[in-house]
Amino acid sequence: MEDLESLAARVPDGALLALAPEYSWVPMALIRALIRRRVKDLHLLTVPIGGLAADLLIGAGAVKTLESAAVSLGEAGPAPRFSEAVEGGALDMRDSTCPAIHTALQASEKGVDFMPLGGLVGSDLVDNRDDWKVVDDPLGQGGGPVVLLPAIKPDVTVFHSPRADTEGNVWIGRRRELVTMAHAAAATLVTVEAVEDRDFLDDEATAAGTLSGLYVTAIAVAEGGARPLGLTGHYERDTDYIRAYAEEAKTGDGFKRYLDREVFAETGDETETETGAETGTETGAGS
Amino acid sequence: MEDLESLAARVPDGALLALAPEYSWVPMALIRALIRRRVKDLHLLTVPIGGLAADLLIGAGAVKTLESAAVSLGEAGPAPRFSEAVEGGALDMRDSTCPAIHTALQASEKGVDFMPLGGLVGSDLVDNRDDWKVVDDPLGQGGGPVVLLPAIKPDVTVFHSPRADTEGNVWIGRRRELVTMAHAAAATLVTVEAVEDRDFLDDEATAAGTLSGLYVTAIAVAEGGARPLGLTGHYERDTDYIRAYAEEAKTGDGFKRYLDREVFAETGDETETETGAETGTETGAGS
Amino acid sequence: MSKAETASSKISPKTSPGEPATTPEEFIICVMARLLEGLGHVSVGALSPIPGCAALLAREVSGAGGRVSIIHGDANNPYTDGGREIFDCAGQGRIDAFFLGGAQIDGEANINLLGLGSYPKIDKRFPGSFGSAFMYFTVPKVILFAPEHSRRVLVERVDFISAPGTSPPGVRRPGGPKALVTGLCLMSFEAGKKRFRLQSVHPGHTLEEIRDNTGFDFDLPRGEGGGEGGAVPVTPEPEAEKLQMLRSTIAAEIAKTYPDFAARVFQPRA
Amino acid sequence: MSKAETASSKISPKTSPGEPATTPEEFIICVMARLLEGLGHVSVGALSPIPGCAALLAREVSGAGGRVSIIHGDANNPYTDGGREIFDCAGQGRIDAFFLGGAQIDGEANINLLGLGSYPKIDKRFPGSFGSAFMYFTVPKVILFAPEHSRRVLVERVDFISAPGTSPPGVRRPGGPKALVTGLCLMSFEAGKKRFRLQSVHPGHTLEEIRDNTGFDFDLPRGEGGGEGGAVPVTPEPEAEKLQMLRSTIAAEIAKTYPDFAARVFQPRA
Repeated sequence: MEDLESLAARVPDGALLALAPEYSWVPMALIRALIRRRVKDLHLLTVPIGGLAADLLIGAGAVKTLESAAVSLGEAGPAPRFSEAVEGGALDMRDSTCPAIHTALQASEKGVDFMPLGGLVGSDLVDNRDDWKVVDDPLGQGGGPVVLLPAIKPDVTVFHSPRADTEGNVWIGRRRELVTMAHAAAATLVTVEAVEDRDFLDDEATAAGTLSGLYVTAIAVAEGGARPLGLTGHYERDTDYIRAYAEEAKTGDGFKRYLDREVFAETGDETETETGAETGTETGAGS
Repeated sequence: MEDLESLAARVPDGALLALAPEYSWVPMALIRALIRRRVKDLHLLTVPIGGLAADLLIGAGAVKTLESAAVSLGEAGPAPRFSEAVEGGALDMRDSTCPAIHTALQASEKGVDFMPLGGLVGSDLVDNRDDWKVVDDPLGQGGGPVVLLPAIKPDVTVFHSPRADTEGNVWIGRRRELVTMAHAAAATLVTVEAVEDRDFLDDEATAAGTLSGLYVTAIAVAEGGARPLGLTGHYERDTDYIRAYAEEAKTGDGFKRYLDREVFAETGDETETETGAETGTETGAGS
Repeated sequence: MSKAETASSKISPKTSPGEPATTPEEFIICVMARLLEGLGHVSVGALSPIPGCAALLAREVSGAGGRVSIIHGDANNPYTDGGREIFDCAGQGRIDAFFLGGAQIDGEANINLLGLGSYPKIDKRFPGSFGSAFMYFTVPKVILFAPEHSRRVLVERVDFISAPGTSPPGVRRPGGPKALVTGLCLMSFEAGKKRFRLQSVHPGHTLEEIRDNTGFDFDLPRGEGGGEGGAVPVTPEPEAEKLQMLRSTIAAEIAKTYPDFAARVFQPRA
Repeated sequence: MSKAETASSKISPKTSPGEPATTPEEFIICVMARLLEGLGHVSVGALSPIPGCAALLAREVSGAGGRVSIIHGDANNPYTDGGREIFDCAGQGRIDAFFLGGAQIDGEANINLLGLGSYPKIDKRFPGSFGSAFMYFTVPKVILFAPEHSRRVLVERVDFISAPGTSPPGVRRPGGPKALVTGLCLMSFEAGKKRFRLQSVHPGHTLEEIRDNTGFDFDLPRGEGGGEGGAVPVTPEPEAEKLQMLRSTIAAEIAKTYPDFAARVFQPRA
């Protein structure tokens, strides 16, 4: 049986941690648990765009390297801790572009060292990425210059899902970036609203939106685990909360107050444990 | 409104035609319609394995070039028209291996000229494919030799599905090779058991297994359109029928009898039209 | 992907008697929509209600056959293959038009979404380049959108090229910038000359004002015979019929993705 | 991916009194299962009921933690990302064992699934190479399966290399052949020497018979001290307990994917 804190303990300091964008089921309760366990030196990869979770981890000093196509709080404006960290030179920043991140994960998914991607040539992003390589069409057919992106292999992919089944399979619906992220990663940790006593793969209708337990290392139940972000079909993004965060976190002091109140104070997430919501299962065959 | 014959008319002679394997919803009624319209000079791509449909097209003289990882009737044994055509030198054969076909379609899906794939080096397949190129790790990091596969862009992808919706979206369930095939192709033609008056994308549960009409050129209703092959949740593969075919098609004469009886005689597929089963819709935005 | 969505408040064109005045948002939407009519597939990125309305309006005006995709929402979102699909789709050549903003846009149509300063020493950081470095190359008609028309945004040279406006020969580039819509004017872009050309000035504004607020040099509209130095037209007012469509059908449609925006811009009159 | 699934009919080992005789299929399944015990993930290709049974039996014997995936069926099929997923999964290093057959297998473990003759002039065509050219490189423990042990199948040199048994230094190859199971014997493969080594001869057969029916030279079992030229052991009979498991639990499980096979091989006694 896993709970949030044991899941958080599975993310080692220094891990390359992959995180989906805000519309794609970010495991906020687990992020808070990571901050409580004072994870550090993370290489955070946003797939491809970061939001509140990235801003919290950065503000908490947990991130050493950030690879991202953008970090933003969406309609609530800029991500304040991210902006200040970059402007202060506190982050090893590896600026990227959305399809480059997807493509580099696909390279890991296929077990190859690199993948080519169109476009990009002439962007200052390319000049500033010494791991990207521009080559002349290696097929030798006059295709022109093309960028080769080295594979990105996350140590850990984390996400929150509406539901897992008792076989360790997880529903991902049409959020298929989660599939690529799990395939590419060495370990995948999932929080869910609930575990259902069935096998999603037994039914053709649910199988279509299921990530096999083959790729899932451990699961913990965390009701409301994506809050204050939204979870498709379950709850909406709490825009007022996020706007308030954006305002409060503009200063380091404000951010510290926020952390103390919303993350370290054992109210929100801890309550769930008391009500028995945070129980979990560990799947048999993680990788 | 499209029917089988108008769908068949959309596959020009000489087209690069992509066909899914037998477990993945092969549009047999459409294949028979193609043979009736005497399509010729096809460049047939099996994704990645061919079966009865490939054998019929080859036997009917419709195929000039065949790119495939294997052709077989499964438990019914070898594909007789395929074997004889290859042994007689009647096919321009481009032998491949399963993941190479998937990968080359992914290259088209991403709009790049090529993709790398592991393995393969030292297989005689590589020596006999002048379009494949073995290069030393182009990242220059000592990754060793790697095979670059040029993108395959089908002119037409065809498949059969249990259902489409009135918005032109098609259910593909977990048969996601159909997604890649449709993304990679210039046109995608789909036969379905039925059209449902709804929008699959409105419901998160069905959206997960849906190919958007964005990629679908035209749809025709063809009840039982995968028979004698199976269709998940609808009907089983008719193994007796296929065994009988394997026996009858061992000789050219036997195959001709089969074609006359099962394809050209206007009984099977035509009956569907008479009962009004073959009506169809054309989606607005093919590509 | 575009910045603050409020167009210059200076726009307050006249409307028919009895009709409420056209708002700046409505005006810009109609300018954009004209650029999209008849296209097969217009894709709209995240946080882009004004481009979203323009795309939906253009589809409505063009009749059947057009497709609009709006990512991240539930309505008008065809993507079921994960975050990469919109980029794959563009790479396949299936997206005819897309919108890009820019914290900075320069006279060669280079855009900067990343930050001010000398990279990696960033003085003022913006979110980042998003997918611009790919979409700008692959989508044939990219429309740049800069609600704030100022020398702060429209600069001589961007501090950081998130995506270049043009590419040298040999670089595969089916796509690129075709137009720039601002709160003051409409410009087109000529890749061969690497220069913007003013097409029209929005009502109530002047060429002088545009020159004063633009950090780069640009060409004037072509004259009658196609030569340089023609007169500067005024951007047409929204047609009454389109305005009506926008305020009814389109307002309802965009509310599925951007309820707050729809309520603010259209609701009082819908 | 393997060929005809009927093992040599010469195998008819004794069983405990009261138990039905072990069939050739059951014997081979138990030989294979021993090679798979304790592995994390065994993947089985299409049309492979015997490997499928072996994998399921090994999982049952090993207790919790093991995973068996059987493609194309509905049961034990974890793949929901299309036809490429099994190959991606292998490329990720998540498949520990896989089975390959071969119309021809040679002494260097090269396999030919494509045809006889001098390519592209094929005299006798087989289906094709399937995914062998990739799986053979990526799966650490590939078990070759040749029910028909003959000079027709086990040749000195294959006519066509669908997938090579070994690769030169510098070629990334985490996977490759580890064993060969035939109707007559069990062999291991030593990549460094590029040679098979006989491990045991099935009951009722002899080294002489194996030499007569093998087109390539192979090493004999190592002796006590690890040197060459040891005695040739007899392949052990299936343990009664495993046979019981196979005929009950595994028979029921494999019937979900291969009902005809299960009925033919297990049903009379289940």
